[in-house]
Amino acid sequence: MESLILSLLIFFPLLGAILVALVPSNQHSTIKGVSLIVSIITMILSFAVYSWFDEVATGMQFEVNYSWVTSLGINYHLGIDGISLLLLVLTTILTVLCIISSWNSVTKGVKGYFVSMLLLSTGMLGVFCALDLFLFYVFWEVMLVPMYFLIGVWGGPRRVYAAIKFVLFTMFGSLLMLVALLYIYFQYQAFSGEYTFDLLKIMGMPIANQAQLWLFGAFALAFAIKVPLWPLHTWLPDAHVQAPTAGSVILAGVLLKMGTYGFIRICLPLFPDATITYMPWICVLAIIAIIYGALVSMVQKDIKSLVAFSSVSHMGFVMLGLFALNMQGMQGAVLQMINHGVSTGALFLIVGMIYERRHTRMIADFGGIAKVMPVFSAFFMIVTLSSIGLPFTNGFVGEFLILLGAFKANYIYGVVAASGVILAACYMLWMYQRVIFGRVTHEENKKLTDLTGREKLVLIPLVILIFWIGIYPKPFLRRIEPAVKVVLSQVSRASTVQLNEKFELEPVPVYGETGEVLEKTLTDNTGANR
Amino acid sequence: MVPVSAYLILAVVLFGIGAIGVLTSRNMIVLFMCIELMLNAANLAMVAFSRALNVVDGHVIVFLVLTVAAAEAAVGLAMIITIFRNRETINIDRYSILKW
Amino acid sequence: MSEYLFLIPLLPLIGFLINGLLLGRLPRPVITIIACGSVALSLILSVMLFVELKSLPVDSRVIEQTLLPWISSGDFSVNIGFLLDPLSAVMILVVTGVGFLIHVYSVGYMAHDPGYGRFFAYLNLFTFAMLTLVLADNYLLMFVGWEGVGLCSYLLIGFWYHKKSASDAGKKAFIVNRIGDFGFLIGLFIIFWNVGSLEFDVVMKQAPLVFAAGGALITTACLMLFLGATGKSAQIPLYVWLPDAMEGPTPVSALIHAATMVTAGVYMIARSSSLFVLAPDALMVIAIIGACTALFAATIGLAQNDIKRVLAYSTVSQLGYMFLACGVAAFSAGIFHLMTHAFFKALLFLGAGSVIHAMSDEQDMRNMGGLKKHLPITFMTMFVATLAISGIPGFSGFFSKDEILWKAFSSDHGHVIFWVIGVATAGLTAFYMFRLIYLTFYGNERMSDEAKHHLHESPKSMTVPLMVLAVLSLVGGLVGMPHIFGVTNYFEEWLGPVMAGAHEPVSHALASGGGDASMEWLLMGLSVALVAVCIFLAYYFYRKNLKATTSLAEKLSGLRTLLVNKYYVDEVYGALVVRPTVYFSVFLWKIIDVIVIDGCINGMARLGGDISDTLRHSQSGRLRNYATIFAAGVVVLVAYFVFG
Amino acid sequence: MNLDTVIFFAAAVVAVFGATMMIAQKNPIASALYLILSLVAQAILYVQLGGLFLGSILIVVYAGAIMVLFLFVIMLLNLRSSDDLGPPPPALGRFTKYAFGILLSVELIVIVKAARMPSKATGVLGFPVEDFGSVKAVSTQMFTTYVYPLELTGILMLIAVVGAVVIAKKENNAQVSDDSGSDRPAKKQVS
Repeated sequence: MESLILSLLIFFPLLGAILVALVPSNQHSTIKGVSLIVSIITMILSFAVYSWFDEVATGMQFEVNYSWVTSLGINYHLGIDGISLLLLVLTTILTVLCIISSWNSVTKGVKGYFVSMLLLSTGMLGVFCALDLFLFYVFWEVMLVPMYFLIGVWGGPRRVYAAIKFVLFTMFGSLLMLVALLYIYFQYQAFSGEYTFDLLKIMGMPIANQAQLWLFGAFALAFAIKVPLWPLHTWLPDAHVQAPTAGSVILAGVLLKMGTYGFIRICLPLFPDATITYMPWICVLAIIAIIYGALVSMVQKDIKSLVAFSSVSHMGFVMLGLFALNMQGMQGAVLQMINHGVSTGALFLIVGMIYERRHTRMIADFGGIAKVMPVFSAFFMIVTLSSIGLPFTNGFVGEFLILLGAFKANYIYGVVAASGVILAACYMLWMYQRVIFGRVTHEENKKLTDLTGREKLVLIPLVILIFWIGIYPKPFLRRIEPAVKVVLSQVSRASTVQLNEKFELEPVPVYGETGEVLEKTLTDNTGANR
Repeated sequence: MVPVSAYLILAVVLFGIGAIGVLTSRNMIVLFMCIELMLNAANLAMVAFSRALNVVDGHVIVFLVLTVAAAEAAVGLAMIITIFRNRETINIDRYSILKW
Repeated sequence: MSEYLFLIPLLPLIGFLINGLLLGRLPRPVITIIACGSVALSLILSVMLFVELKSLPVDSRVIEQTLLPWISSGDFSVNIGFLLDPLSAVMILVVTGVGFLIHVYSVGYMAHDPGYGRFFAYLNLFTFAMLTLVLADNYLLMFVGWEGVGLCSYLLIGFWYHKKSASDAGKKAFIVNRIGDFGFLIGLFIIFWNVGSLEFDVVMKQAPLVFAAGGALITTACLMLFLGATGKSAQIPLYVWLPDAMEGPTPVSALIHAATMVTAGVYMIARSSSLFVLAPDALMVIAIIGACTALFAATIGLAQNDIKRVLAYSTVSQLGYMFLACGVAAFSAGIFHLMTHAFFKALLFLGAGSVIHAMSDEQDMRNMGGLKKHLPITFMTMFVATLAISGIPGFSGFFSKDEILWKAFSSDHGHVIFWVIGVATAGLTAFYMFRLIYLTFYGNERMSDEAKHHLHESPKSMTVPLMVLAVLSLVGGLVGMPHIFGVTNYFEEWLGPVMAGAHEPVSHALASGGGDASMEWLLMGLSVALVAVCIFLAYYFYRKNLKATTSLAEKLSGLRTLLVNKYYVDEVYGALVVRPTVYFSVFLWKIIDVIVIDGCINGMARLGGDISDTLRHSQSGRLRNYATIFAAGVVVLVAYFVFG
Repeated sequence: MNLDTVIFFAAAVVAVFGATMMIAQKNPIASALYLILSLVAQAILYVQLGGLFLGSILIVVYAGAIMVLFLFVIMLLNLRSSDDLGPPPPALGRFTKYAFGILLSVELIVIVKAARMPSKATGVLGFPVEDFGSVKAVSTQMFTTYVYPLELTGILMLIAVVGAVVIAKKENNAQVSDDSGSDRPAKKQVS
């Protein structure tokens, strides 16, 4: 059971999608019901994974490794560590909430919508579990398709532009990634005589410095577009604004994380030298993203694009944390990935709720909502505070650790990035004030109804998570820690290590069955810079 | 004593004339006939080789080519008739709807 | 007993949760009982723990309690834990004591407000955050309280959110505080990466070992922490939010913006005294900023007509006093003034609230006057507070202010200029406070007839806290009488164990003996004399001879305009910081994002499209053209493969 | 100059002449007739190369059946001359087209000249091989070694016949014409 659970987790939504596809198109409630049940079961499966996960063990767990395309050395290799684990759980939870939230808001093409949601779920879960680069790539591209339809079919007025922009951006990056992937594939063959896409095996291969720089660049471009790192972010506001609520939630909550996840899973361990070389550049870009995203979001007129630009800012924090290359920064970054999923997801849900009522997202169309929708305002307030990183909410823990780490890496990074915290308060509170406070100036707003039970049901789990991570983040941090240690030890393989703390290569990368191979290659090839 | 290369050169010349016909002819039926000519030029080369190598396989192939040419002529002419019915011309340059 | 320490902050939190989650569903008496009861229980617990702490031997007066691990990552780890030592004991007494009184006062003040439950929920949340701030045993948890009180301040300033000015003020407060918090965070980072911990006891013990005294590192750290303090405690250059914060309900102004939250910066610096004594340069900056703020705010206070704004600038000024004390390393004097200030300033605000309540929400002093006979209790208590803040001997303010002035003069870090500024501020304070009293309670009744008709003394729930605070203002200073009075300064002694270098100035003063004592008498006399003169001037201008005021005002109209407009600081900030930021943001969005980046990307897409558009014309649809190209291809390929 | 050479050159000249005239003629009927002429000359060459069977087939099937079909179609469509083809295309385009055709031929001739031909190929009629190219010889091969291609060709033929009928069939009902593409210009039925 334990070895099967990941496959089950990944493919159960796919099964559900097929099941939903078999339901006649006009039976809306059946379609919704089946989708909801499938997503809930998936969520329960992810909880099972969470509870069976050994929080102190180093390396991958629940590994399965079957040959898929034997002649090309492509394996069906799955496995998770603490980082993937949290992202899996986040994904399944957000999927459930999205399905509940789109209960009434989707009226046309209901079947296609829910099939897309479930397919998307499979793609995302697959990306977080895949340990074979080819498998990773497959899932990476698979999830693009349903997202394209979610934006392009159920989106706003400029949905086609947004969807195409989203797909072209991502494809542009992922094709370069494919090239780099093939290069690595052939390099590994030249190195060990075996054709394989297995990430864990490839991690043992030393790559020449120059090649690392190019490969890192290719992978980083693909991931940076997803993150999105400034200046590759312009697809994000369009996609977010045009996407339906659930699409925005998944986009912000999970898809963006795939970029940072790619960095931490592939870029850092595979190309340690390039990581060190590029670190200042990426940190600077991340800081620009933090400030830039915050400033631009301050002057947005549309709530959704405001949140979208705030995502740019927040993901800048994550990137900064990752490339601080120390324990605090990286742990903070991983936690912030979760946090951002929770709080920005909640923000998009909230915007969606009010959009459903008013069919506008312009800040100027609101004002005085607190009077008519007190419960809504309270939820909005909590989520806003979490987004600006108030202590005892989740945002604080992540941002604090990131800034702590960044400050250690280079105090200038820490200082400049911390100013983003000020700006976060500016744009979020200004928006909150204009939407919630003041007098009710528009007649339509006087008739707004407060949250329904279903909507509260969607928001309450997120609020619980917000406070849980904020007040007692230990369970999460403890699960992240071994995984981050492994990544750091991989990075410290770099021939030009400049980390403040050197992570010793104890037999750390004990990656299940492939562990021996890895260790062997490591000891055989230390310092062999071809 | 005619060398086999003479037959081949003749085949090439016929083929070239056919090709020029295909390129220059604006009448669809003439164009079609040029294609037939090119096919037959190839057939001639085949027969010449067959003779030179003293094997009869080339003949079989020529036979098959003739058959296929017949089939092609049948279908092609049928299409010409249909197209002509729609447009009342057999000027091939007018059939440029499949552009851009 | 000590194991119940965590209940002190927790009780108000529970109160908040009950009132907050059952938003407005409870009947008002229940809300009242929950809100006031929780704070009252905290107060009782605080007193009991204070007694317990006092019973411990002087050197071991520390009660610690760790609740649960909070954040840990690599070698960074922080717990949620509480620390009760003499310093925090004073603070929790002030917070719960004044807080409880203000809760009670609010019952009457907010009685007719539709947001009654919400108000008390926020108030309880604030009490929780403030108690967390003062009880925290590490910097990060202190930061939690620090931000928490900022949040509550935001919520409470903007309590009447339908007023744009209120929500604007709330937002401004939060953002300005955030600027300070930014400094606080940087300070924390420097401390952590050098000391390796954020626990107070570790930091205080390790700091002298890891930081070179007077070094750049510790100076930066201290200045960054102080930046945090300027935000929270409204010092130059970040004081601008506090006057605007008067948009909030008056009890809020009393609790948050006078008695407790704004003093958090002073508390933090006193708490970090071991660090600050290592950075004399930082101390000097603090002293200068404190002194300047004190004088600067006092001058603005002279010309304000809104009763609450006068008090707000007075608060800024008094906070400057406390920082002046901290800046001359007289931390316990700062805390002492913090405490007495909490009493009399809370009293002043509550009294002003009582006036406003009676005047049907009129705040402009030009429309008041002659209220003495209508509001006797309010007048009496406010008068006591005015005497206290002016530093009339015998009242609490006198002792604390005098101690600060003396330390500013005598301390190793002090200077005679600090003393001069301090005394000048004291004089100005006395002047504008008596101006307030005269304009409000004496003279003609300038209010409209309708307002006059509604005049009434406030209900018991409001006057009783006033009276209690008046008593405290009267006697609160007795715990810290100067040595020259021949009595022990209990307050300084009590704080002694936690204050770095606390003994040093004292011993210095004692060692220098009678010469200094006579100097102290002299200085005290000078300051009291100046205060008396200023009170007389206020009497002359605002009671006796109002014509002189107007003629004077006309003569000094330029200065007056400057003061009324608060030196145009808000406008300058708006022009130099806020508007450029917004314009720059719009530039980034409209130009960089939309035109440059998106332009590049859409341009690339358009380029591809244009190229395809050109190329597609080669697809003429003419069969013979295709055939020609095909033939050309064959020719070229044959040429390449056969002859090439 | 033996008979072989004379026959070859005579047939070759006729074949080339027929082909050239075919593309030079404006009237499609004349073109078709010249093509028949060329094909007959080629059939003679087949026979000279020992392909008696194939030569017969070429005349019967090609010159006979297929070209009749062409003529039939030309007449069915009532095409007399090419004056309805409009003005000729620009000279440059025509020139390139000739150039490519000639270039292609030249290249192929160079290849043929450069290639080493089988030695037996010197005499064609001089080496009469018994039974070469007879019906028996060809059909033996056809029905043994090449039986599958033959069968496939047969099927192809069948499909072509059916297809030709379907394509050429007049569209009688409006439904079909609706389905067969709305972007075509309005259809003018020729009866």
